[in-house]
Amino acid sequence: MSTGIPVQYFLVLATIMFFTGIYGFLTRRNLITMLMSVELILNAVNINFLAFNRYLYPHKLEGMFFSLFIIAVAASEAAVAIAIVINIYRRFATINVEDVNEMKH
Amino acid sequence: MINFSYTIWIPLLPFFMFIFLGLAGHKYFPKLSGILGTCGLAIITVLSYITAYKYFFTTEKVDGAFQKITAFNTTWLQFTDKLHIDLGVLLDPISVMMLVVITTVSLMVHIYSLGYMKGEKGFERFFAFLSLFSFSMLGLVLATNIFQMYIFWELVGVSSFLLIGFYYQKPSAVRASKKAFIVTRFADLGFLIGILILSFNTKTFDFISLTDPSGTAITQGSGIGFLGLSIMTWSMIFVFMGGVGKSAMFPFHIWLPDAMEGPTPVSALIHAATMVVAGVYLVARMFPIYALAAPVALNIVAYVGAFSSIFAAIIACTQTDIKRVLAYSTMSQIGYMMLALGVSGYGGHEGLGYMASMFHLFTHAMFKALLFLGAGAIIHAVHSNHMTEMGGLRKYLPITHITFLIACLTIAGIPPLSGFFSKDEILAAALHHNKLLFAVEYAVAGLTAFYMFRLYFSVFWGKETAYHHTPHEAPATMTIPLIILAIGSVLTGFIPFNQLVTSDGRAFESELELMVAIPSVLIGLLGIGIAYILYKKESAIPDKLAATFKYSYKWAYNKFYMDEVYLFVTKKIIFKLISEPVAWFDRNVVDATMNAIASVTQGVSFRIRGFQSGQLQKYGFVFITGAIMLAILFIYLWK
Amino acid sequence: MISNQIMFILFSAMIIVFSILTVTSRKILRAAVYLLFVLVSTSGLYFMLDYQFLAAVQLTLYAGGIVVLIIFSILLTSHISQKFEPTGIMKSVFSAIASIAGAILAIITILDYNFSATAQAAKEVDMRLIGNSLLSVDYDGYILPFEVISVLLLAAMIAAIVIAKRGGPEKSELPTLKQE
Amino acid sequence: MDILSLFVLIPVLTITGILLLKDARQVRLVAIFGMSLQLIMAAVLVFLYLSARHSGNTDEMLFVKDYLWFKSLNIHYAVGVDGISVALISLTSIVVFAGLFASWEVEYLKKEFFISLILLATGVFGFFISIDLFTMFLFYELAVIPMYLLIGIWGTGPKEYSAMKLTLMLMGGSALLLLGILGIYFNSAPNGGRLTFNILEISKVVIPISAQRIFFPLTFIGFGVLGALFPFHTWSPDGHASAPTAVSMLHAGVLMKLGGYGAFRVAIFLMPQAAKELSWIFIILTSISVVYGAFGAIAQKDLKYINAYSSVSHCGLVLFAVLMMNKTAMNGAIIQMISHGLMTALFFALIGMLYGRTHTRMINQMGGLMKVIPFLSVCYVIAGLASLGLPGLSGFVAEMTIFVGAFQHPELFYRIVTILAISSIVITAVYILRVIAVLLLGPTTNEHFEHLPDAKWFEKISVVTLIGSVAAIGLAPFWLSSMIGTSLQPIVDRIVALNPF
Repeated sequence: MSTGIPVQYFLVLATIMFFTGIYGFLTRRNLITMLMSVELILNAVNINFLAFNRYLYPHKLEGMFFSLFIIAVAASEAAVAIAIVINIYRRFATINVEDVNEMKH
Repeated sequence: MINFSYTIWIPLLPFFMFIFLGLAGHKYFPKLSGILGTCGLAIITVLSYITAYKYFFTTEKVDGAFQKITAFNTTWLQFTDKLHIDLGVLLDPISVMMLVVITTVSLMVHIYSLGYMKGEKGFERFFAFLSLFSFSMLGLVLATNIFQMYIFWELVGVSSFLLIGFYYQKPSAVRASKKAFIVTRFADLGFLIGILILSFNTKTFDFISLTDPSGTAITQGSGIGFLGLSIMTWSMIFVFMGGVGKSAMFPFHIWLPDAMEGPTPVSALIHAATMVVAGVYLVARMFPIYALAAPVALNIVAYVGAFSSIFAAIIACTQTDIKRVLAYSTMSQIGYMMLALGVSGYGGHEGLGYMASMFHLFTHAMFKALLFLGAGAIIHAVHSNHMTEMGGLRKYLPITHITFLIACLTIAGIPPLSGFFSKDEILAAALHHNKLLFAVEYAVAGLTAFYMFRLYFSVFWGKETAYHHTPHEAPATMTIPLIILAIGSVLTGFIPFNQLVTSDGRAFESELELMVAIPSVLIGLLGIGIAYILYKKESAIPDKLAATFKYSYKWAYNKFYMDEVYLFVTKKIIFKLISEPVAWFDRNVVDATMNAIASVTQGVSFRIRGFQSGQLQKYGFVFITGAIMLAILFIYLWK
Repeated sequence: MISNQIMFILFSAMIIVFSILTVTSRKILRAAVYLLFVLVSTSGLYFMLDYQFLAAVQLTLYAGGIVVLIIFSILLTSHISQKFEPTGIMKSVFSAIASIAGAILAIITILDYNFSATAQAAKEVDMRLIGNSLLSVDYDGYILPFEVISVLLLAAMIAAIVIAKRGGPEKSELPTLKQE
Repeated sequence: MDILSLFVLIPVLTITGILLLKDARQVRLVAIFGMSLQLIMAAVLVFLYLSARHSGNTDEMLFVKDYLWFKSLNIHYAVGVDGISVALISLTSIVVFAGLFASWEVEYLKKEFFISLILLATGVFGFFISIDLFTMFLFYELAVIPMYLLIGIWGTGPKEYSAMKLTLMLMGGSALLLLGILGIYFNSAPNGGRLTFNILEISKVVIPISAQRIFFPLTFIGFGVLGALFPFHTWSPDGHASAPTAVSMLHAGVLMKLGGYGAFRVAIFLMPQAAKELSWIFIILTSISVVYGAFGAIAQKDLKYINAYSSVSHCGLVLFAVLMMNKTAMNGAIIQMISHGLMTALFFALIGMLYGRTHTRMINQMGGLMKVIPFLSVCYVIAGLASLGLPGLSGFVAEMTIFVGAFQHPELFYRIVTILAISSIVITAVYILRVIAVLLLGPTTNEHFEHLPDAKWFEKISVVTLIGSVAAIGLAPFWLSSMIGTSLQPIVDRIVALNPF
């Protein structure tokens, strides 16, 4: 299905997605939206893995399994992160990241 | 050879007495300690007399000369193979003579103090200090080496400090003691440097090898030069600086008048008869080096002595505190002794000045102690130091009056009292050496007679003064020493010093030189005469004279403003210009630099701490920027 | 061929547009929905790459699980209608510069690099193979990562429960470290 | 039997004993018991040492014990003493003993106080017995650390500031020192072979001169900071002023001696060539210390500051003499360490006691105390006289040995500098007498002071111990001087062999 599309296209797409995620991570103030940015980043990585696997090493499955594991990790990460967010919300009554700076100094 | 090893007990006995009285006296026998101290001193006086007799009359002379005998010697501290401090007893004519002087005067002072200090607070402390002083002074004169001398030199300094400050609740006494110590300490610095230079070149501290006229020390030392003078000369000049301080010569004399704040017996013992002549003794001790290897230094000795004697004599004419008059008189007389040493040569008749100096030291100790003790008796009776508050005391204090008169005549050089003989020898020695110094000493002789009789007439004659309570003669403990010393003053002039104490230990002939003696007696009489006219009866002439020579009088009265100069140097220069800036510098520059280092570190760390803001996104930003930078660096820039 | 390319362009466009909307939208719920779109489009890409299983996982886990989780937590912590304060100009500018620079750098590198594919035949990815590989201890097996992930998931589950459980000191009792 | 390790073991056991105590009242008894034992041990050590020497044992170090500790770096726990260490160990035991009696009345956190104090003493003892550079450094640090607590917790005035300053400056010194020691270590086998920290082994080889030039200044300044080398002395006034009595005593009396001892035993002994080359710089610095400290003391008003500056001056003299690198001057340096240790401990003890009564240390607020508290005042006068170098007390012996030794230096420059340093004795006299005059003599100025109690029995023990030692050295210096001199001989031989004059 992927014939006619060079691998670079996928990689460029993933790059753009990745840096969009980065941008979001750096600018969003809300912890949940930051979490979403992280999901974007992970997705971009997944795309890369799969593209490489498909184009460069089609006889192997490392890329795919890695993506699979990343999805698993992302899921657990999301679970824990959201638990933390809820806890923070309880404690500080906000999930604005700039107000949560108890770790300062 | 006669065994002199017992002489070690002469200094040690007072030392143990000091420890004993100092530790136990206060608690257990405050009353008895005076008697104990006096007894101890009496024992060593007897020992000293025995030693003197044995040394001068029973010890065999070698080659017609008295030998230096090391009666006892032990190494106290080893520096290098050759340099070591020994503690020991060296007997030679001058040390034996000093033994006699010190023990005699000290014994008199002890007896006198039994009466004078009776009932004072700290009676036992006083005697403990006196014992300490006797110990140190005896150790000083018996020293076998120059470093031992320095040790005891410091110890007499500190005993003097303790005794001047005996009335420690009196601020003036405290000030005076401090001043005495610091001024002499400064001079001792010179002494120490002198010792170091000397020992560096000769590699020995020992007096016998240092002063051996044919020894290596003297023959080698004149070689190496520095600023035009030989090293030996330099070292002798520095050593003499110590002597200048201790003997209150110009310019280190300022402590002596103030030292009169101490109890009067102390003034008699330390600041008239014994400690202050230590400088003379020091020069006499090192005399062969001065005479043979460092003539320039010897000349300095002569001029310093001459200047001090006339300087002090002029000031003495204007002072009104009797103890201060006596103090300046002491300074003047020590100037005489210094001068005598300075004009002396080594050996035979050349050494007349040396002999004269020692002779004068001896007689001076007697009559000056007598004068001070007499002054003490007067003060005891009148409760004042000031001549202006005295007058007509001859009726109340007959014994004091007679003995005081004898002392005054002695110091004025009236024959046949002892002062005449010794002063005459000095003048004769000066005449042969240097006419200028001779003329100066003539003037001083006249001045001396004048101010002593000024003192005598104003105190015992002069105006009739009303006293609060009738002055009465002192108790026997005080008058007996006066009488003994008066007898001493009269008779000691007949001791044949030219047979006993000479520069090279050999006797030489000397006779009275009438050409010198007659004018000196005349000038003495002239001084007495002037004093008689001015002060016998109450008269206005002195005030008029003072008014006529207003400025000179004022200068002399204020001791030529030497105190002020010193005050300026210490307060303004040392304290304000050195110490306080140093302290300021330390706090505000050195310490501030250290603190600045600390603050910079702290400041930087505060800055760095700002990075740790807890802002997750800042961390992220820095991380990502950093990663990108590194990527650029490693991929594109760092090929 | 062409349809492929059209599909790719469509998916990429959706991904890029919705990604940007996700990170810039000022309403949090909308952001979540945009994220959902991105994830769905991504799974479309997976289909294009012939990884059907992964695409399915992506759809169920991401689009179904995580996004729902996110939306739940949004509902728990914010008002749906709540609008964010706009991000500080400086912050967004600097972040944008950093991101764009990074992106350009990466893209240049990618375009510069000459990717060379192997000539070996592609492996057919079917469910059986995936299952065997995951549980195999052979050279090609992934049993160790599989176990690790399992443990991780378990740990995450417990952790999420522990963290989210009510307890611990209240805010007022916290030591205040902000002195400076 | 390993007699030297007992000097570390006894304090450690004492500390353990104190830790185990339930009753705080017995703390000082245990502490004093332990430290008295230590004092006795020191006396035994002196006796054993002298009899060993007397029986013809001419080894450089006696009672040597060596246990391998870290094999990979060749670090040993190696101990051994010569006459110098023995003398300094005796000094330490005396000062610690007196210090405990002087802190008899500490009530606040008594247990911790005595533990820290004895811990400090442990470090000092360990330092003096070590002949392995690494162990030496370890004990050195062990001695410095409790100081921070002792000043910071039990001090007076701006104690946190002073404690911080003191510790940081000493730590800065240690940093340089560590560099220096490592430098020595890595150059300890220039001809191949195993690197070593052992001083005796290093002294058998010659460290390359290029390395010496780098590491001598580091080591010397490192130790010099502790020995109050100008311009690194400023911790001393603040630190001493804030420290509690016993700590001032120990610090000025003993800890500052580590600097002098180390400078001599490590810096100069191991690197004599660089020492000779660079000595002129440090001679200038130390002469500045000597004179500058004395002038600084004149302008001070706080008793402890006066004494701190005086310590700067006296400790400067130690380093000064060490740098003269001849036997007499070095002998003088060691005697000066001991003499200054005793004397300054005495001073600080007395100042502490005065402060405990009058609650001020400003001399212009006091006056005429001689009449009120004669015992303490007389002791103060004796301490003062010892400090200004009165013959018959230890200061004189030390200073004269230094001056005579220093003046034997063949180069004129050194002799002239010596004369400058000698001039400090006058300045010393000025400030000492000033204090005595203002503080003790004269009329009693403040009527609150009319009824101050004189010394209590434990204070008397403390003071009399110290005065006794000062006077003993002053009256009979020969045995001490010859004990040190014998041990100095091999060291001087090495220096002379490497630096033919």
